[in-house]
Amino acid sequence: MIENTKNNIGIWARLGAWLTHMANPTRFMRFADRTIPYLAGLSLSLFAIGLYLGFTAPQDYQQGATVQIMFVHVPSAWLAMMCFSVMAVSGIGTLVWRHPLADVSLRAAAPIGLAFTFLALVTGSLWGKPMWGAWWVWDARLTSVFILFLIYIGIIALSRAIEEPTTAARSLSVITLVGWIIIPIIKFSVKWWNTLHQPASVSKLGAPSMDAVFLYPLLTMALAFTVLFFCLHFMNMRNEILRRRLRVLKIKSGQLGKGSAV
Amino acid sequence: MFGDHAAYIVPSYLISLLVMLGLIGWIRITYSSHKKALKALEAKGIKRASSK
Amino acid sequence: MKLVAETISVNRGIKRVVQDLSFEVEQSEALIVTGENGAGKSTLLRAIAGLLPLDSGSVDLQGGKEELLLREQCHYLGHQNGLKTALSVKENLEFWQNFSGEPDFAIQETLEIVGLAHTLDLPVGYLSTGMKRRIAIAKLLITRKQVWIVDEPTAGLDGASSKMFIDICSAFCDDGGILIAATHLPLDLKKTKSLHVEMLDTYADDAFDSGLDT
Amino acid sequence: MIALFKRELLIALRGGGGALTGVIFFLCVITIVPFGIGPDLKLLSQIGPAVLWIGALLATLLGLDRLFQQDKEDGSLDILVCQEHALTWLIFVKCIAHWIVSTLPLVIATPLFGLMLNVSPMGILASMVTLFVGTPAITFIGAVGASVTVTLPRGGVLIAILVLPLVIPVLIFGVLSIDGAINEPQPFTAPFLILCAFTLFTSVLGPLAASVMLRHSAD
Repeated sequence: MIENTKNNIGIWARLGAWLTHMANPTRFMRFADRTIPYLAGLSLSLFAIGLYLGFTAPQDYQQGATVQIMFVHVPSAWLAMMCFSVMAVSGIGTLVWRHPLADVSLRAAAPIGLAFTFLALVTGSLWGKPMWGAWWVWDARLTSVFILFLIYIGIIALSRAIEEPTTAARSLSVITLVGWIIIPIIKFSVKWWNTLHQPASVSKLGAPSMDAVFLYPLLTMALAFTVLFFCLHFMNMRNEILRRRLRVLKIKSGQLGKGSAV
Repeated sequence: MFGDHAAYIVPSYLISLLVMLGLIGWIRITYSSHKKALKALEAKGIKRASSK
Repeated sequence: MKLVAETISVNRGIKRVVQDLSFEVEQSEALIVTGENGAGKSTLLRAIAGLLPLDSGSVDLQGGKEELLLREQCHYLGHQNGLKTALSVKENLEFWQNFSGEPDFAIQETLEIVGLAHTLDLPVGYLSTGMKRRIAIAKLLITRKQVWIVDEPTAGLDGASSKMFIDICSAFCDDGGILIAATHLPLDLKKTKSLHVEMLDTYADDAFDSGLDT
Repeated sequence: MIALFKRELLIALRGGGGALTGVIFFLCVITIVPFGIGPDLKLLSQIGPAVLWIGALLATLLGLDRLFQQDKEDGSLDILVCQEHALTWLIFVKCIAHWIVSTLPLVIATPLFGLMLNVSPMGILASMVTLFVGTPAITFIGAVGASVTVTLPRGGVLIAILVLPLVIPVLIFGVLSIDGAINEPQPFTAPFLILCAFTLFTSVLGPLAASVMLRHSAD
């Protein structure tokens, strides 16, 4: 028992030390340069496996072939929420630890999250048409994910509007943390409102209510999406760091007056 | 292959592919344009503090 | 009681304005901050008043009230007056008297000191720029604070009013107050120190700029 | 704090129109709806409560950008934030004052507009109660938006983008509980209690988040 806690502290301490180590953007850039190819490769192979498993899966007796859409829809929705949570953690990183990369991480994640939320909405709509007979239903899950979509847009608009980096970092963190409240709402909306959308079927990991023929491809695809997200996130963080450098250099060289943004 | 629902399944995979490719493309283009801009500034003699 | 700043650094946006600055201001002493436009006098004063975060270092009021922060023990008078044009002079001053710390002078009395006793019930919107500034100066007197931080306090004031302000300041310092002022006016006080703020050519976003020292 | 509360009310009353703009805007929204969907009284009475809520929501959002902007412009904000009073508490008081001046008149005017939309007496009563309980949440959430955009010259539009998604749950539960009050099988208590909880929750979270933002918003 004691040893166990010791071990835990060790892990947290090591994680903390690593995060401090990464506080230097150049060091992070090097780390990202090294990891991105591996992440890309891993994601690609997971996609290959997931797609193969998915396309060879039999038809669902209720939903027919449309169950195929699930393999892109569910992972997109998962990423939409995970990305926002990554942003919220980054927000805490900015407000509490003032980690220089936390703000970079938050800004870099926002467009990716927006893209996947969009995907979740569109594929959901394509799935909903044959299942419910309508492109869009104002049920709880759809509506709350749509709200998430709007929040992403708001955050991106805000990040473009505020120019001064420290103010912007603080504003974005505060808004992201306040907006995070939507995540539990999305999660429990199906339970609370009891609407059309089917309840989560993978959540009970011990005894999934889903057949293994659908579960394995779904999990593989979810993993592939997750790895892809981190790959894209690192790539976009690299962009954000470069943008910051460019901004500093331009201000120094006098090409950029106050009032114009890079 | 997908039965009567191909009209819904194919577009959903297509649009996923498009969005992801678009995202990757956008990130890569931004990356190279930032790199280029940094190089151009360096060529003009404006250097980062560390590379003094 | 003295105000001690230890190796403070302050940024404005990504530009570094103050780098590792240390100074001390004793009781009854005035610190006059000078420097050219844009050198960062206002930024420094705002940072001391706790309105901007310090990038490093600390500012403390030694021997002040233990339970209060420095920013709670000082009057800050910036470029704006902090007056509501829709309210009368009396309402404005009454509000600040009730809201910020322990009352000192009575409102009527302070208005007499700044020579505007007749404006008591006028809305602030009716007053001229110089008169508004004098009301803002009166605001320093209505509650008792140990430290005054004033930024270009005499902007918009005529000669006589500036003279009046100097008298108010010297009375405050004689009474044991600490004054920090950014002004080009020769403040004729007993104990003054001056601090010249130089324009720096350093940038604070070094986390994104300097990177590793390779 | 009472001094601050009195000052806020006084400024709003002196400024004139502050309270009335909201009500007039509310009236505009209510009047436009029958033009849009036709003067079918039955349909109107059905969607009436929802229209009342949407109108009130938009009218509440209307004045939010001024919550801190005015204080920022005349320098009061600088002095307000460095007092010994807790900033969170101060923002809470400002929100309440703002709500009393700009939203309470809407709640009081609701019966009149409800009659125009042919809402049943029970519906009107329910609308008033839910608006009274729910709209403070909009102001509290709006305070976060206002604090974030206080440094921006044209923050008004941005506030709407930031705040609108967050207040949608308030709207949903508000309309749900009115629905529960009018139509028998639907429950009234459950959504109404959630609405109350939401207001209480935001009354803490909103000022807290706004205070984090305002502490060093100065530049």
